Amino acid sequence: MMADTVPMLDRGQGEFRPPDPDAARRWARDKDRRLVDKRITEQAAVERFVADGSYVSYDTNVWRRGPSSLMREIIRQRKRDLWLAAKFSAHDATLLTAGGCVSKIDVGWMEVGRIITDAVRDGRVKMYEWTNGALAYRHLAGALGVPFLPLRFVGGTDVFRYSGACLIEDPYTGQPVCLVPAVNPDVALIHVNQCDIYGNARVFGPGLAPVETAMASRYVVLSTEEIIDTEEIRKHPASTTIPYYVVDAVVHAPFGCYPGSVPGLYRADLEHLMEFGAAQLNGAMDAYLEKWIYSVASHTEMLEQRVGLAKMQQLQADETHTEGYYT
Amino acid sequence: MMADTVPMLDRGQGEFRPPDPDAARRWARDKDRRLVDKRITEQAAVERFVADGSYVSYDTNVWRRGPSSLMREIIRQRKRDLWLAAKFSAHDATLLTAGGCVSKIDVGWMEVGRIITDAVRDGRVKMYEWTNGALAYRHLAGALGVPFLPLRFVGGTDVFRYSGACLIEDPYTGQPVCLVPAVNPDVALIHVNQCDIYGNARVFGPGLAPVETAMASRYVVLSTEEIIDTEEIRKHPASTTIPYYVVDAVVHAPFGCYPGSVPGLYRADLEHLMEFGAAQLNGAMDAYLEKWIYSVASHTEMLEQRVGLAKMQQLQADETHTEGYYT
Amino acid sequence: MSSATSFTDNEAIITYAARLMEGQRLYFVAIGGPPLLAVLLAKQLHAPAIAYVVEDGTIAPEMRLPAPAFMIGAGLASSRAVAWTDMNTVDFHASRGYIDDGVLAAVQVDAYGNFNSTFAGGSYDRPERRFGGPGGATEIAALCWRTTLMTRLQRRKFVEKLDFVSSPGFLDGSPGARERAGMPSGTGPYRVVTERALFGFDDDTRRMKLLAVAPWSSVEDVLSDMEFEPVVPAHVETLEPPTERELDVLRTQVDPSGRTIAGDWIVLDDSREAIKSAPAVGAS
Amino acid sequence: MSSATSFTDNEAIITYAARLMEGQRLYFVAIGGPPLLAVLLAKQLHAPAIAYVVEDGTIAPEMRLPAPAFMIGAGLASSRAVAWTDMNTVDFHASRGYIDDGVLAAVQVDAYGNFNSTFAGGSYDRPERRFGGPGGATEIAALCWRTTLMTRLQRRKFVEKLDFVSSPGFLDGSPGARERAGMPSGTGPYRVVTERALFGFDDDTRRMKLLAVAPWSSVEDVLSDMEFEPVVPAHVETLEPPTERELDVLRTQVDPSGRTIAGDWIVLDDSREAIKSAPAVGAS
Repeated sequence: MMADTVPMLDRGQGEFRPPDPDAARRWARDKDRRLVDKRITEQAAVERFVADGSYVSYDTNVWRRGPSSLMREIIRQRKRDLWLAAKFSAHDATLLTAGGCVSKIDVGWMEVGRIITDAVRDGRVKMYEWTNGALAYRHLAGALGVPFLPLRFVGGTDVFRYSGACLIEDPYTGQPVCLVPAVNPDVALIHVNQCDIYGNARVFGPGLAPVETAMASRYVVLSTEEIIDTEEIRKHPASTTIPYYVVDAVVHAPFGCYPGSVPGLYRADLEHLMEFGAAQLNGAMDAYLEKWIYSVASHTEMLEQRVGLAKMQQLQADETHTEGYYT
Repeated sequence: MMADTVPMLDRGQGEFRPPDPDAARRWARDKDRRLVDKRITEQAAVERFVADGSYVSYDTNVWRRGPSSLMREIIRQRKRDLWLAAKFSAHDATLLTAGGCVSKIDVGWMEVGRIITDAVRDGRVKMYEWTNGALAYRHLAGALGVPFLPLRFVGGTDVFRYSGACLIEDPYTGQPVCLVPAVNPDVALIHVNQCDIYGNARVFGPGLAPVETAMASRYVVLSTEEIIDTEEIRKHPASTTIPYYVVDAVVHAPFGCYPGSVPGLYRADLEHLMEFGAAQLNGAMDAYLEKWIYSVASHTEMLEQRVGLAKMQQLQADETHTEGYYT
Repeated sequence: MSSATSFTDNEAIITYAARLMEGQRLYFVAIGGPPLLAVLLAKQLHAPAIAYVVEDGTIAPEMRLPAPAFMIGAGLASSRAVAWTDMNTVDFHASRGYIDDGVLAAVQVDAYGNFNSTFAGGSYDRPERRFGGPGGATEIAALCWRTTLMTRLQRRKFVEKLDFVSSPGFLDGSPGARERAGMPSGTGPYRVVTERALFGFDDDTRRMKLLAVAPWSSVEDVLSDMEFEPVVPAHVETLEPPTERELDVLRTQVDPSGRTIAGDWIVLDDSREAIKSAPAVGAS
Repeated sequence: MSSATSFTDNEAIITYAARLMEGQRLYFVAIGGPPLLAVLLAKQLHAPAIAYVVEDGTIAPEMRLPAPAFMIGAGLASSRAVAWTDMNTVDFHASRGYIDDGVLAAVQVDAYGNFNSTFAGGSYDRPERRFGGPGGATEIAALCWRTTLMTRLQRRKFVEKLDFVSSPGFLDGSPGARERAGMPSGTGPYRVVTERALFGFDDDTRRMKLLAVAPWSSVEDVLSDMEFEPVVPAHVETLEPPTERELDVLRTQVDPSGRTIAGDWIVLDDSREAIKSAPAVGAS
């Protein structure tokens, strides 16, 4: 039989965004349930839905099916003091840190070079230790509208000690089980393969946690390779990943993941990734940001003036594998 | 900051299958990970994987995309003392009760007539009060390999009092939150649209909880309308609902949901449903069971000798809506 | 719209429920039954933009009418949805606060909008009538922002004490009772729709409150068919009978099979007084 | 198979890890990196039936080789899978007990198989080197039945005390330590693979145990590159160097880009003594 209290066996000491399911419900309550055209520019989307200090969660990352164009716009608009959820991040966190946009990072995994290392050492950026799975799971808790979820990892590590997880005695089995707090980001940035003008979206291929991230977040900004007709959505309801009523903005962004890949559409631009890597190694990141972000007004302008049609066509031609995605 | 103990505010007094995630893990550990041909007859599947006293979870139900042929085989083999998870059940529970196979039912919703009412009144069948969502959620907990999950309903009702749920003070928000125990059924019976010989399965259309039910259960028996090539599975990995390594048996069962419908393939046989209803009203259920189950050796024989090709073709022809399922 | 002179109690209940529905809200209904029919009727009449989510995971379908006879087993009922998910997923959406209104059928209801779908009469262990259970009603009534109940006005249905509290209203009616039971704040019962009377809930006491009465009925008539006393305001509205147009759409488009709308006939004379007939064949 | 005379340390590590893999087991690897290459090598050589699950939700893919250069961003890496899911789903499968072996790269490891991928040197607040974090390693090491680690044998990597315990081995080595921390029972570290030595874990003490040493090395040589003392049994096996066939498949099929297999060269003379060369260009 169950006891009158549940022992709290251990708890992490890390700072974390406190869960508040009722507040998250109020966000949802106030959204428009009607089918309204949500298409806006990347500039308007970031102005409206990303504020200084926002907790930002993106999916996947700048290497694969991530909202690279939206992250560049965040840098272009010089947003400040963001708290990132780096659940299997790539060099996105480095880029945003180089742009001076970030002050806190919940870390699962991310590409780390001197820019992150220096920012941490100088105290400009504070890290909070989690894991990819723990962060994906915290988003799931947020998506379920519950304050926490139990899980069977994280315990016993320094990740646990530096996190917001806790260890309780399970009232059913009497065995120790960890809990992690839900996270409900201020804004989700998700790059999708297709969606309609209302935000009914399709994500092709394996992924990180696009559904959990969208469902957990206050604002949901989609960038999409392609805008399709709602009739097509209604013909194949099983293909929909995210329903319109959670979506706040739809940004049409072909090559939106560039320099990363959207599997089935275009390869990653390895030259560009090497250019980025070299810029970081050589302390030339300002020049990189100037060239690829500040000196161009938009994603489209970057594609036209920095990438070029020939390169874009080459990256598409190189992506010979479309099976399961578009065929 | 979090307290040293978590107050247990209230708890249900119902009997429930105690969660044991480590035992469920051992079931999984001992399954064959190789791609082996799992096709067997409905008779062999029920003999091997359904024992007297088994906790049985089926998905969906005898009215829509449910494993009707497997449930009839359970009655034919006169299994006893089963514990059913009636998470949006239909007249399946009535049928199995009429066959004398059932002693316990976790109730979300099910069709209830005099057979269930009498069985409960006579004490032959004991009910445990849950809801559709609570049962689907308990299966989810079982599928996640955790002992419980928190949720924000069930509390404050008599369902709570008669169930195995409890109410704790959430260590993160300090607010009351309910927990329900995981359930890991002994056997899942799931009717699918398509699968390969290894058990990589596709379920079309909205559904109850086929994924959670398969992932939570010790044994997973699939009945399938169609067996498809593994190459087809690998061409469209996004279409797979259940991966082979959780599946123990594949039973080829065209019209396996009869008299119910598999949307996109065939309509429900309303005449048959009325025959069933009349049999229950008139206390003629023994004759019904004799005609449809005991007097035929198999599902195929029932289709041939009791339903007939003309009726089957009619039910297929009547299912004019295939959009989103097969087109 | 010309008001009808004969209709069943279920037709009246479905019609009144449909009138409450608004195009900018998202509704949560079970698979089949009067609540789904009310949503379909509202979509055909005044609120075509209404979106609804079904317990089986169907999100915002646009089913082409006339509706099939056996909705619960018909793929058509899920057709032209924007997404097909599953039961847990739509419950998550409700838990997250995305679903505005739950609409549910109740067997028995009390003064605080708690309701019963488990058993009636006798005891829990030896019930006179055992029902199918709450199904999804408990989560829908707990997680949606507002809950509307549909039931007939009968003394054995509007009771002081439920035989079994299957699904939550305002529980004991005390402030914060739902929150103390683990439910989201700001949620609760909104309307109770019957064939003769429409109820809301008193903001202060959370007790059921009479809002409108059908012309052939009266406050006294309504109260005489209730075990508990609802709040009765000074002014009670008139519940206009179903119109010919409403019934026409309901009978020809929404439930052509007649399975769900069948019930006891209400026949009105010229002065809109009711002359009840015997229960119709197939009345539930 | 003729044994090779020159290969990188990473080639040796990947080859030895591949040799441990069995066709009837299900493996869990991160997206890209040496563990994935080891699985691909094993599938090409002795265990074509091996199935593996990737952290991104890819289940049992059958990628056609040669592998792409930038696996982490390549759709081809997920090709011909039996299912495409997501990160939480594959973690659920591991939590449920369906995934036999986690194979992971470690930056720093201790005597009980705990490992670090967070920072090295300095303090947590002012690290000398900050790494990318555990990624999925913590859940994989907690939830799979067995964990195999891949790392180079260096004194700064095999330490008495980790700078940071990112992912769990046997924790403090006491009986039931993992269970007390909330992890499933019957799980834990299985092998640690380096370019010169293969380790297991002592059944009684759960301390790392030397199982095999490369011919150009020795027990003394191995111990001299470890801060802690592993259990050293009376008999230590010989770790056969990579064969020409293994290296050929690894270099031409599994990592034709050479990005991951690049490392310090190990060159053997006729007596199979090592003559180390300078680090290769692009060594990680």
